[in-house]
Amino acid sequence: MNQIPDIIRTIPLNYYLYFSTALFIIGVIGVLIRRNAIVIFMCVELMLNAVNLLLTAIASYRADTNGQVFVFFIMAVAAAEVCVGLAIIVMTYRNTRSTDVQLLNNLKW
Amino acid sequence: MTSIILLSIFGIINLFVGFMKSKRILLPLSLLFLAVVFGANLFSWNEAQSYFNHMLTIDNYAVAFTGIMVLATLLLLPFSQHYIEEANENLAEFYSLLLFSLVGAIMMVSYENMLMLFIGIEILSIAMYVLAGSDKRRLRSNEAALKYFLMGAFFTGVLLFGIVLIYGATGSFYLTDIAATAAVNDGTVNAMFTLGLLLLVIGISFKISAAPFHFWAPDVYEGTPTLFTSYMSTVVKIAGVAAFYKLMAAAFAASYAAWFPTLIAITVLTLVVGNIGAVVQTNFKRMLAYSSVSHAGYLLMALVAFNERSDASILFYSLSYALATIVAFAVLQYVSEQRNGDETYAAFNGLGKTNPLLAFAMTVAMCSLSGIPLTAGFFGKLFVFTAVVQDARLMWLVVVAVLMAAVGIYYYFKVVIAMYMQPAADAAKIRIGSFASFMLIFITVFTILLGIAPALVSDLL
Amino acid sequence: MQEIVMPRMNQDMALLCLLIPLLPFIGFLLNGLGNRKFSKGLVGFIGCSTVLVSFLISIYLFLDFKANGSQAYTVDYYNWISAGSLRIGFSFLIDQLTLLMLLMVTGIGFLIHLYSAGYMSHDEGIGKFFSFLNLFMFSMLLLVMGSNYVMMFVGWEGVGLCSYLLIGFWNKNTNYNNAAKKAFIMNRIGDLGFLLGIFLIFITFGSVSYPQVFAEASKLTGLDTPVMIGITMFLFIGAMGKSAQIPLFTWLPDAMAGPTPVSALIHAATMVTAGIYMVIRSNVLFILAPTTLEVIAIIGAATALLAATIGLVQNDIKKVLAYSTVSQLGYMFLALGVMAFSSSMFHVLMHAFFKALLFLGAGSVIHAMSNEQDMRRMGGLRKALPVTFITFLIGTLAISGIPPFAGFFSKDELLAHVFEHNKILWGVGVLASFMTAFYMFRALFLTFFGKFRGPEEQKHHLHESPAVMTVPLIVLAILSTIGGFLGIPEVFGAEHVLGDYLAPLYTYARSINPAAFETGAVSHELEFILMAVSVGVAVLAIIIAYFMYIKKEEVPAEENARLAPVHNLLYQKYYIDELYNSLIVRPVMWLSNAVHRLVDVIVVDGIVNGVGRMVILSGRTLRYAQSGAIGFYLLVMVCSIALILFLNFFIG
Amino acid sequence: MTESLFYFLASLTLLCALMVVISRNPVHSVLFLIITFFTISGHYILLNAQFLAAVNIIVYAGAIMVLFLFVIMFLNMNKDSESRVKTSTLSKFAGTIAGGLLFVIMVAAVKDTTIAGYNADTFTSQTGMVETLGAVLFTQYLLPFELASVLFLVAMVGAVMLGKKEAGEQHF
Repeated sequence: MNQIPDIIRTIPLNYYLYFSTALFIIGVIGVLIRRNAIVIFMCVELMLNAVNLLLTAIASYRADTNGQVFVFFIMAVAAAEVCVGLAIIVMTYRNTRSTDVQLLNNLKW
Repeated sequence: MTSIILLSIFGIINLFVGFMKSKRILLPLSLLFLAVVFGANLFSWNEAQSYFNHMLTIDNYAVAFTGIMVLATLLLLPFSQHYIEEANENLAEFYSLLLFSLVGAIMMVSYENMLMLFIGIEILSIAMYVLAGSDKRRLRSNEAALKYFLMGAFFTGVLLFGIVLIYGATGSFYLTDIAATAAVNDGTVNAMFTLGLLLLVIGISFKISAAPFHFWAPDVYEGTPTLFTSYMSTVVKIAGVAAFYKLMAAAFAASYAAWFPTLIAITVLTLVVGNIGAVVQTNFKRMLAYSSVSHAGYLLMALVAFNERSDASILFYSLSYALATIVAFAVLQYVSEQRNGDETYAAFNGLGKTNPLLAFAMTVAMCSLSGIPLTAGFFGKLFVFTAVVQDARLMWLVVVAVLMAAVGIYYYFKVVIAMYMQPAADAAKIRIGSFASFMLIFITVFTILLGIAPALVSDLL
Repeated sequence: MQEIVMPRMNQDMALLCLLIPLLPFIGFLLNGLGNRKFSKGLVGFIGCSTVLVSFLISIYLFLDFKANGSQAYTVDYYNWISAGSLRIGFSFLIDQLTLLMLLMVTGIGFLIHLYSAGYMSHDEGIGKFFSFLNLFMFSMLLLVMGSNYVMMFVGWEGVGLCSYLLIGFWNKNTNYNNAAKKAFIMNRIGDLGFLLGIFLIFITFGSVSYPQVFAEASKLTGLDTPVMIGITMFLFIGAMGKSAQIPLFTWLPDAMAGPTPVSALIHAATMVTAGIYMVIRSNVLFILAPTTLEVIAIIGAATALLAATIGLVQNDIKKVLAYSTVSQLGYMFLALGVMAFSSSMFHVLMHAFFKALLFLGAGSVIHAMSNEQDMRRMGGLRKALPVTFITFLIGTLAISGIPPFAGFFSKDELLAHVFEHNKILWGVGVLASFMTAFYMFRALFLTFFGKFRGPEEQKHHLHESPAVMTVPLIVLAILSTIGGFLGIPEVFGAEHVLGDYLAPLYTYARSINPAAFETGAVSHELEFILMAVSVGVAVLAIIIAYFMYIKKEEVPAEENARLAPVHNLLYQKYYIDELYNSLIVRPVMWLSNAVHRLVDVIVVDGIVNGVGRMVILSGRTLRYAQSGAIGFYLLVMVCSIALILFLNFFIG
Repeated sequence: MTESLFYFLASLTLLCALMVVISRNPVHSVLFLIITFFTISGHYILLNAQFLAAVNIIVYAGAIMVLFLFVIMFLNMNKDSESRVKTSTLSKFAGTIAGGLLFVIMVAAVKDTTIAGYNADTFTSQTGMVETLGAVLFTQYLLPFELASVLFLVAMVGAVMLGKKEAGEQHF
């Protein structure tokens, strides 16, 4: 019953921290270098997943349910965000026929 | 708690009422709802209580900020008349989204758990992404929505990463637990804690458009339909700052040394960028966007001061700022609508002659925003500055802020000069409904009243 | 000094006190809201009568105050500001200084309102004008009556706002933007200082209310502590801005773009003396910081001299008066710097009389000349405008310090105090006084003597102003003549009415630094000599002016005959005069021009414009950062995050 | 064994995540993202968080990614859509450098931190099970759970409002 999973015993929690940070940063870089709104948005999802992963890892290591419940809420929020975000992207596409964010610079200065 | 429940229910009722053919009932109904919420909220005064396993606490702080935010919404809704006149199909959705987003805003001022903060921010933000793009066929509105959304989602990620790191370091999402852990460890638990704290500060700074995370604000404010810009720059900003202060006071008071240098740098940068940026604008709406950045700076000053006067100063400043901003955006909305969508200063030329009321309300609002005495804004600034100088070492911050306020007067008075000194290019009188005029008068009188008797509000907290 | 509790808390008195500022405010509301519907007469009536009633109430308060043993009291109305430990009441402090200022502000204010009713009668915006003027009165009264620094600041900002509004009143035909902008920036710098001073006072004493602050301050020991120097320097920076001292003085001459009554009321008689009022009010604090006082004295003397030299070459009649105002304000600060607070107040009062008179006289001239302000186009106006001429002459005599006119007594007393303190500053003061007499008489001669130099058709339009304008002139002329008897020097065996009256103000200050208030160090002989010197230089200046501007202009014979003795005496020394002219006057003129160019145009304007340009430039740069591209925004923000984290973790 | 599984999954995750960023075709990005989500679910299973692993696949890989894919198909973007205006190498370079810098700083900041790991005495392997989570979710987290419904309502109303066709609006 109270068997501690191998992974928790063998892998230090710090590794998960570095791993999640790396995943997070890949998301950040993706947001920075891509210009397609949809891909940028996918990279944001990547960032959120990095957060989820770290949260789950910490919660699992400490056998704390709170962290896992939080992940659940992050997923819910992410779903809501995707729903609105894609609606906005589609709406913009209708007007501009593009999802390239670099072309959207009427508002400036 | 009552306000949250009521607002959720009223939002749904509004959606259903939207099925009816006539949209005229929606505005009075929404105003009534808001008035009810405002009244119900007052019953919680001095009756601090925590709900649902300490998920949120409705104390005087929460009640006061809820009151201001509901009041602000109540005051800016009457300026949605043009939507009614043009029989906008989505009117019910607009009102519902505003009511729902208030739920998020209230969560942000009463949370006790990071999860509540996060959900509150998200409810508010998602509603704002939608409202920013609500003028679907205008490219600028689309652009504003997309920009706001992409950057907002990105910073949600940053904010969450901060929350997770804090959780990792302290093992809890509750503010009190975090504060307890931090206090034991001398305010600095470990590097992970500090990193999380800084990311959290950055995430919220983005939400309240503090420099250097303000880049979205001018563009989004300009592109968003004016009514919702007004909402964004009042309610959203107030909720953000109130949440920020609550976070710092309840969870990170012991870690003052860890966030103070960063926050003070952000504050100064915000003041400078907001004010200097506003000077060169020719578009009034964009100027107001920059000015709202600068006001975030003044609000942050009170936060930086971080003493027993901070909360009351933030409260008073928020109220004075909200009143003036609502008027500014409302007048802008009427003027630009009836002058071919012109949002530049030139659109206001000769308004003093054609519409003395609009011009006067605008003048009072500008005086209040720039902090001229006998308006609420003066005391807002005064309270913030006195809160800051409690710590004599922060005198230099006040010097910067006063200099920047001086710059502020320059650009705020540009519109006053345009209204009274420039000849009217288009002498047509701006039409405005009688209820909206009444609201303008009410807000103006309220602004002056607070400038004469600030004690009405300043000692609530 | 000031009692913290009001000895006679009396509802009627409280109401009366409140009415003084409230009436002009009502006038402002009435005129501001109804200016389209009211007739011009009604507008003028509302504007004047409210101020008149305030004046009458002030007189009543004054008499009542005297009758009740001159006991200072505060009148509390309500708890104005209350935020945490900061509690500020909306209350008035009625004491000697307040009452004196009240009488001056409302009295002269009323006369100028009356005059404006005539002067502005042809202007369309008269309603707006009177509402601004009344708003100004309201703010100014708040400034002098308030019992704490915050109320003073509110009034301070209010008068600044009105000044800003009124400078731009005729924006159509003036270089409005620059003047207003300059006034604006300089006053802001001053306000910043004042505000910081208030904050520092609040930190140091835990209160901003005068009685408490002064009571606390009097307990301090040790002069020249850094915090006191800080407070007083900040306050003085505020005073510099409002009272146009070096380096913040150039806005005042530019402010002459406004209507002349405004120049008289705001930019000469009342608002610009707010800085002096503030220093006298805070005398306890300043006594604690002798270093600041030294700085004040030096800056005052320098301003007096610099402005006087610039005044020598001005051709615009209002500019001459403006520079003379700056110069006289310099005198007042000089007196404050040597701790002669009462003398400074005396000069404030006298200056208010004669400078208001001079400005209104100039206004009358300008009115008659159909808005011509250049003295080179005037001349010989004394026949056409007899009343204006006589009163202007009295004003000129008064400002030049010719006995027995008002300016003689105040300036003499002031200079005597300066002499006691520092001989060099006294020398500077006398030199400035010499120049003052010279340029004032130059203005007088150019305007009223000689031949008319304007266009021919205008000559026929010349007319004396209506009674509504001349009556204030006459009243002010009488005051300028006899006002000086308020403060007859001791040597004449009379009591110094004003000095004795104001003495209770300095109770605290005296207890801190008794030495500063000891008088009589100057012997009577010396005092007579000093008087003789100042009168002598004034007369000399007048004579030189006479030669330069009347003699060389081939004045008519009968004028010559009347002035024959003087004329003959000097005629033989004519080539000395020439010599003087080329050796002294010319270089001085050249220097004065150069100083004007250098200090005024290059340094001060340069700094002011430079700051403005810098702001705009950095704004432009910021604009380019706002490129509209999400990618760029995010890049900058991510870099900022990286920078913040880097600084926090790896630096410090 | 488990250790190497961790390393394998972690490298796979990072690799796929990189491919999401690098792929020029959005459809490929989506597919790589789905693989990423599966590998992350694998991590969840390793961490004994079975419920989250299931939810992650259902919600993310199942619902959200399908939505993405749907929109991409809908907008007919299966070709390289970024080729019209060429992204400057400079901006890509700058973005990568900035991100890399941030990574180095963040890792360097926390590298010496020892994070409290597991406590063998109090550890319970039931944490990630549905009944434990459910109990917590519906007691302690009841309020946020209910308020999440407001969030969904907002999202729903918003998406419908933005997505629906108005009179006179052009068709796709």
